[in-house]
Amino acid sequence: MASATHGDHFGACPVLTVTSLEVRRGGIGLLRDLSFELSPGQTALVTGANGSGKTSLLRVLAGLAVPAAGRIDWHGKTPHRLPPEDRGDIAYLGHRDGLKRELTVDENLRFCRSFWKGRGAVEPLIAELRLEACRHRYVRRLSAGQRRRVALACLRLKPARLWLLDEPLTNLDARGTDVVIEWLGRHAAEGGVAVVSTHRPQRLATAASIEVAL
Amino acid sequence: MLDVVLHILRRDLRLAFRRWSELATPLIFFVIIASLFPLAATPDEAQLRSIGAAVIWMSALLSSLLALDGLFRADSEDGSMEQLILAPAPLGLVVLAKIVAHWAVSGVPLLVLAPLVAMSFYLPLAALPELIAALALATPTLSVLAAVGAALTVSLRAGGTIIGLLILPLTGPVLIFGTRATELAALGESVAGPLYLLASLAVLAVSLGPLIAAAAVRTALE
Amino acid sequence: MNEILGMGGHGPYVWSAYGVTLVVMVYNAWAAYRHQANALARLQQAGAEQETRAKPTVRQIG
Amino acid sequence: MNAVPIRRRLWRAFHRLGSPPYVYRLAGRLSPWLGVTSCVLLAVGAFWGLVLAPPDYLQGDSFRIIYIHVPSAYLSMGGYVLMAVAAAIGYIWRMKLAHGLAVCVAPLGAWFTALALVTGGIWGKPTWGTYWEWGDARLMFELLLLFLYIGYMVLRMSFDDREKADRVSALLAVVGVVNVPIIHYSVEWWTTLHQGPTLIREGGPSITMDMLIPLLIMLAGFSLFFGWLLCKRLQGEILRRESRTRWVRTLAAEAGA
Repeated sequence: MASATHGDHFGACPVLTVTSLEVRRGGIGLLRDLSFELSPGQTALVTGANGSGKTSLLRVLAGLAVPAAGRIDWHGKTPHRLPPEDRGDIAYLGHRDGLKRELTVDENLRFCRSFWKGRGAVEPLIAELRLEACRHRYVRRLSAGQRRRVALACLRLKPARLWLLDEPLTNLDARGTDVVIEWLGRHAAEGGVAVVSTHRPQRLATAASIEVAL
Repeated sequence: MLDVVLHILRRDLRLAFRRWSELATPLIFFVIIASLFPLAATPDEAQLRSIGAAVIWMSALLSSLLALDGLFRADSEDGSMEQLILAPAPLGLVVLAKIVAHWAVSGVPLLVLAPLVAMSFYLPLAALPELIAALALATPTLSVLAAVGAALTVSLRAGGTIIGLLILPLTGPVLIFGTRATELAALGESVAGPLYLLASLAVLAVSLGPLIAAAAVRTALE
Repeated sequence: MNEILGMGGHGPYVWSAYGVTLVVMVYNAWAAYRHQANALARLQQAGAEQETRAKPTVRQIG
Repeated sequence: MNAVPIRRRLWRAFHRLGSPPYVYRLAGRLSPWLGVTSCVLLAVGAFWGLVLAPPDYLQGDSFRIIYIHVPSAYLSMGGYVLMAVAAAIGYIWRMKLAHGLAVCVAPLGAWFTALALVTGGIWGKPTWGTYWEWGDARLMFELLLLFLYIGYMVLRMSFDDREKADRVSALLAVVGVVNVPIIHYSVEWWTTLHQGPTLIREGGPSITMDMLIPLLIMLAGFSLFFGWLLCKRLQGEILRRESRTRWVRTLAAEAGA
């Protein structure tokens, strides 16, 4: 599905530009002088050893944290100063799934969809991720892989054009990984932008346009 | 804007009732503290009546502090707090909704329990409506203060232990006006003064508190 | 002289109050100086380690 | 059109206050002056208050404790407000130096609050017969203020990342400073209810002029002393926070040589 000219047919004007970004965490400089830009339809793959700042970079891009120096520009705005109505545009999936353990899969998905004013129906997602069996089970009873898939379903429910995925493939089996790759392709095809950090770059290389090695 | 509050409210209330044991602990804590006082003091009626107001209000204060200790910690541990911070809704409103949900399950039951405990402290029946009114005005302030404490310590391992140290000095005014209202009620005098003061504290807390708590959560989880 | 010391019978209270104040002030002055001296001392032996973090590289794959 | 330079000069002055080396040198230059004048003022004030000023007709000489109790009470409250303002500036404009100032004010403020409590307690003995008079609104307020200081310092110490410690404790300082007037008046309101011994109201029986002058001198002496210690602590804090910068390493080298 990946094609070399993936990003071009959306017009090359970049929507996400990162210029000379510096990220510090806990007083330690993690990341220095990082610049890249992504146009609609492009996906960046963030690779690097543990502690190289992959997670911190994604949290800064999401607006959860503030960079020590440099600028991030998403459609002319800075993520950590986005007004609430624009925040639906960025979807962040961290190491933790962001699901309430005492709610069932269904309840979690419905809450995510209504709270994020999302689009798309819940039913096809549940079918696609083969979650029908555990749909009414409490999230705390699911396996890590199933929880990851529910978190990915939440991601799809959000109307976000920018996906920030922190190692989405953890705990996923082969089938789950294929779904992630397929979704990334579809997201890019729809003109979405994604920044994905991973320890297995070769699995996701097909879906990526640029690689950011920290 | 209101749907944001409703979604969070519905979700948090559903969560609270799913773990009802966590819900009941602060209320039982309230009754236990109140009933330990006679053991510590004397069973004598006159003395208990004189310290009754203080006992009720101290127990209410400590139980509401305990009830909101884990308000943000549960969400920050499973990652849903990050999603709430990034959600397309003002974080202050989200935090207010969470405080209202937790107040409903910890503050409101106090309005039922406190009169029962007050009666056991020989408070005259006529004074109970005023006690309920005073508690109804004071518990929001206590919930907001406890929420600010919970937000400040959300990312700390031993966060729960220092909430008391941070927040109890700030509950002084509520304690003063609350006990005064109950004493005046016991004497049958008009309770308007302290009630107005409690109401003004509640308005200040409910308007500023969620903003500070939201900033604290965002900063602590940065 | 001794009626000044006596302080009209309140001597012990007045002098203990002033004594405590003096002690607290002197301690704080010493603590402030030590606070700065410590910072300087710690700087000298801990030649602050330089962070040499490689510059990230961005390359095309797509 | 000289309005523009003044505004620009003010802005540049404020801006320069943000640069650590400038503030470090400024504190260095100020502290000897503050130190000397505060000691002189304290000596003169103490001598005047203890010896020259007339005893109070009601309480006799125990009244002289006012010359150290009132200044430390003022510093305890002023210190908290200064700490909260510095922390708020640090939080809003992300100025590390403002957080540094807040860190230095906290222990000093706490010490002077404790001092106000102790001197207030000692003063209470000859006048009310007990070291701790619950009915005294001022002592009660100072006690709660001490808890606020301790709460701020404990919260700050429980974070290992300094930047997060700065920002979260800044919010607590803001919450605290909003509550300080509320606590002050509710405690005042509380004491009028319970009719504690009202022999000493704020400032006591009408202070005659020759009692007021030593009090003002002591107030000035205490404040300058506070400023002096603040400069010293701020210098230490700047060195600790800027330990990686070049100007600090050259400074350390010079000091070491």
